[in-house]
Amino acid sequence: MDGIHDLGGMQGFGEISVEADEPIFHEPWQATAFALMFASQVVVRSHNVDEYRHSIERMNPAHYLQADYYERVLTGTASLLVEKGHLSAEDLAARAGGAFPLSRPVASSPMADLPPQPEPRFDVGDRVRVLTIKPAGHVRAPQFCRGHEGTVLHRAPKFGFPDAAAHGGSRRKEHTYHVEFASRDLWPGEGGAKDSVVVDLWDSYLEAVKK
Amino acid sequence: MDGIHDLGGMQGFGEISVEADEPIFHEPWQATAFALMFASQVVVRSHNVDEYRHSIERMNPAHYLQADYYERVLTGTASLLVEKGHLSAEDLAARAGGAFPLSRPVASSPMADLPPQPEPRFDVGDRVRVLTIKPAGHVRAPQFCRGHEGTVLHRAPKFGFPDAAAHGGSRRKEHTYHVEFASRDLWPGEGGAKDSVVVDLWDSYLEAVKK
Amino acid sequence: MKKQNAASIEQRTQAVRDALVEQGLVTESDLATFAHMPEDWKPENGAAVVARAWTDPEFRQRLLADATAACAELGYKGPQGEYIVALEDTPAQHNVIVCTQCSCTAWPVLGLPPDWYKSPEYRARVVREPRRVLKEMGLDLSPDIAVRVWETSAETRYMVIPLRPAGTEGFSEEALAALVSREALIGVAMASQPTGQRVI
Amino acid sequence: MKKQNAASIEQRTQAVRDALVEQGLVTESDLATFAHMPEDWKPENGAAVVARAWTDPEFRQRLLADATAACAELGYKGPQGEYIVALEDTPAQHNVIVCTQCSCTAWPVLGLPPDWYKSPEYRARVVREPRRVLKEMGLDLSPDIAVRVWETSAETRYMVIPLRPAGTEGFSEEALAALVSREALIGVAMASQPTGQRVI
Repeated sequence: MDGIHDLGGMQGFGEISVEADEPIFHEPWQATAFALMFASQVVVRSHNVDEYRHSIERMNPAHYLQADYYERVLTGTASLLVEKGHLSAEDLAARAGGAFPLSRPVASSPMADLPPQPEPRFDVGDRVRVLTIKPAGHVRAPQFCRGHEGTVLHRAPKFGFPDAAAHGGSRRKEHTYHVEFASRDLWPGEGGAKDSVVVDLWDSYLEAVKK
Repeated sequence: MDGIHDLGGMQGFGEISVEADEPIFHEPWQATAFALMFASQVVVRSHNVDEYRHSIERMNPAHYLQADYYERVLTGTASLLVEKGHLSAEDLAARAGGAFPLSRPVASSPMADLPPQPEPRFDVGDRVRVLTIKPAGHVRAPQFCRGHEGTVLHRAPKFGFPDAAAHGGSRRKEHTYHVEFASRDLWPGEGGAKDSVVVDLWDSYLEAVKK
Repeated sequence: MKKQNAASIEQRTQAVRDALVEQGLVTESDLATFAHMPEDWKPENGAAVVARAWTDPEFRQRLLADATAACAELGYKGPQGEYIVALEDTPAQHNVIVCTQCSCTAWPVLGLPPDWYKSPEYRARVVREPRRVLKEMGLDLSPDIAVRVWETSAETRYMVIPLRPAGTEGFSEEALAALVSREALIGVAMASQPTGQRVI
Repeated sequence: MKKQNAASIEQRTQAVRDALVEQGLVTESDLATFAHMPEDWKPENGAAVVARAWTDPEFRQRLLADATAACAELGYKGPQGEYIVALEDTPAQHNVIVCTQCSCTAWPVLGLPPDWYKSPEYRARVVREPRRVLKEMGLDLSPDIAVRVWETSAETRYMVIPLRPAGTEGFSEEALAALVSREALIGVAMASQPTGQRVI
């Protein structure tokens, strides 16, 4: 989905502040939220990591941007626990003593129609182009690289295709590629001449560039 | 700027709720904010409307999304009054009795390098393409139509070119065009076959499509 | 932005007001004038324009050719009304207006825009999924009807001329205008059907 | 979302915890285990990997060829470390890591990511204006040095091998590791220069 989570290249954000000697967690509830996230996936087995990432993406955009990271973790986890029938939204709100904002529903047609690519189609050095797909569900090709051409630097092992895994599609694994894009091409007039962005992209997201 | 204000097509937003018999203003401060916005431009003559629109665009994105419309009006107005030297940020915070969040600064190179187009280059029926510019300042070609082709439905009179007006560029006026884009082209696989989006675009933002 | 430390919006508004007034940059009277100005801008103005167009073919022609001048004939002009274009619905085409980047509207004939028009929800969604948005808002359009979404990205300010409802033959302009809501002038609703009681 | 009506995040977290535990879906013990698990994941692990690579050419080769296995040699493996790739800085090329869409990180060698790495500011900006971001963070790179930004969009988890600082000849692995911060492993800082006092 072209959601608020897909932040790469959005302008208007300010300085980055680094906290010296930052603790693992600042507040006890953050450790609990992390543990609940983990337990929901590996103990309750309520959902997989792709569903979890997408659940966070489905948060109300205003909530997403103002929330602490672990508030996103908790909201994404709680939303799926409710959607999968383990918990009820009413019970959560009653226990919390106030509104419990959850993520919005999955889109009705969340996946782009991309044929599986069980065999790797690209080699190191190949020129590839990212498809200009705009699926309404989970997709891990950031908008900033869609439609752009890059060069394959490395072929990684096969990993589960996230769009399918997030939306109950048939299980499939595909190689991912580290594809290098010239910054000047992604951000005309801005990027340094020598600079580049390398994006890790599943085979299905790519097409060959005709030579 | 590719900022949070450029919302067209962003996914993840929920239902639209219409309030029956909505009043002009819900709260007295909203009427005051509106009056301050107006007075700053026509009485104080602190800034023009393009600077004003851009000032709102420069709000912290999380603040922008969670703010009431008139909070954006007030923040954009107050930021410019401070930037233009009419008010001081410290005085405002002291008077308000707490933090007074203002907009972030204008980018260092806010304008794309677009030659002025004093004469209209396009006619009704012409096919045009929106340039794939990505200026860091004020620009009124929404991202969703950049790079897309459309058809000129109407040529409007000349209006001040907003990018220049917002950034102290030399005054220039250009015709704008109502350009119709097929929804299927803007949103592949989603838009209705008969549907379209018409965007009102300054001459400088466009190039002719070779026939 | 640390929201918890921010002064309330009422306090912040008062701070700007006080600072400007104390420095003599604006007067209380200026602010009172501007705060009350929107009372003249209202959707009833646009509704009157539509009703006139429905009943006066020559006015309709003038409205379609130059809506700024036609609206001014009825006394409707002013800020954000410098270049108005009227969009006439047909049985084959429905028009709907948005401003995705801020919230531009033809103030003199539509009034200041309502909250829903200014919401991120409407601005983000209606250009991409207009039929779903309209359906949620109560307007379920046939796939046979083309939807044109008009993005107010420059200085043109639009108003929609909705289809005249059936069964309104002989209605007065006033009775017809009462059928045209702000939502109909933006294009997220049709003109209302006349109620059982015939108004003339 | 009406923020003013929402329960506090502490209350919401407790609500999920209580609901799961009361239904027997998870135990208190499970949650304690997972809450403490991140204590084993820390940037000191990545720093030890870097120090070993700086001092052991054969390990460096193994790290560049298969970082997952090389990190496991030192005992660093686990969730979010299933496929680690090490990015070696050179005098001509600087590497920096981001995850624009969420906040993926190589937990076993970098630890859970710090707040700045998870912030919208870093995620939005570093792919578009890496030099400005790095300069703001204290790292002003010469235009002669190419910057490669690595976006963690799939399952590869990256770590940067920064340049070994000059003047560290003969340093022990422990002393070298102390020069490598979490920020250096992500690529927003260089390895620290050794202080005046020589540590062996």
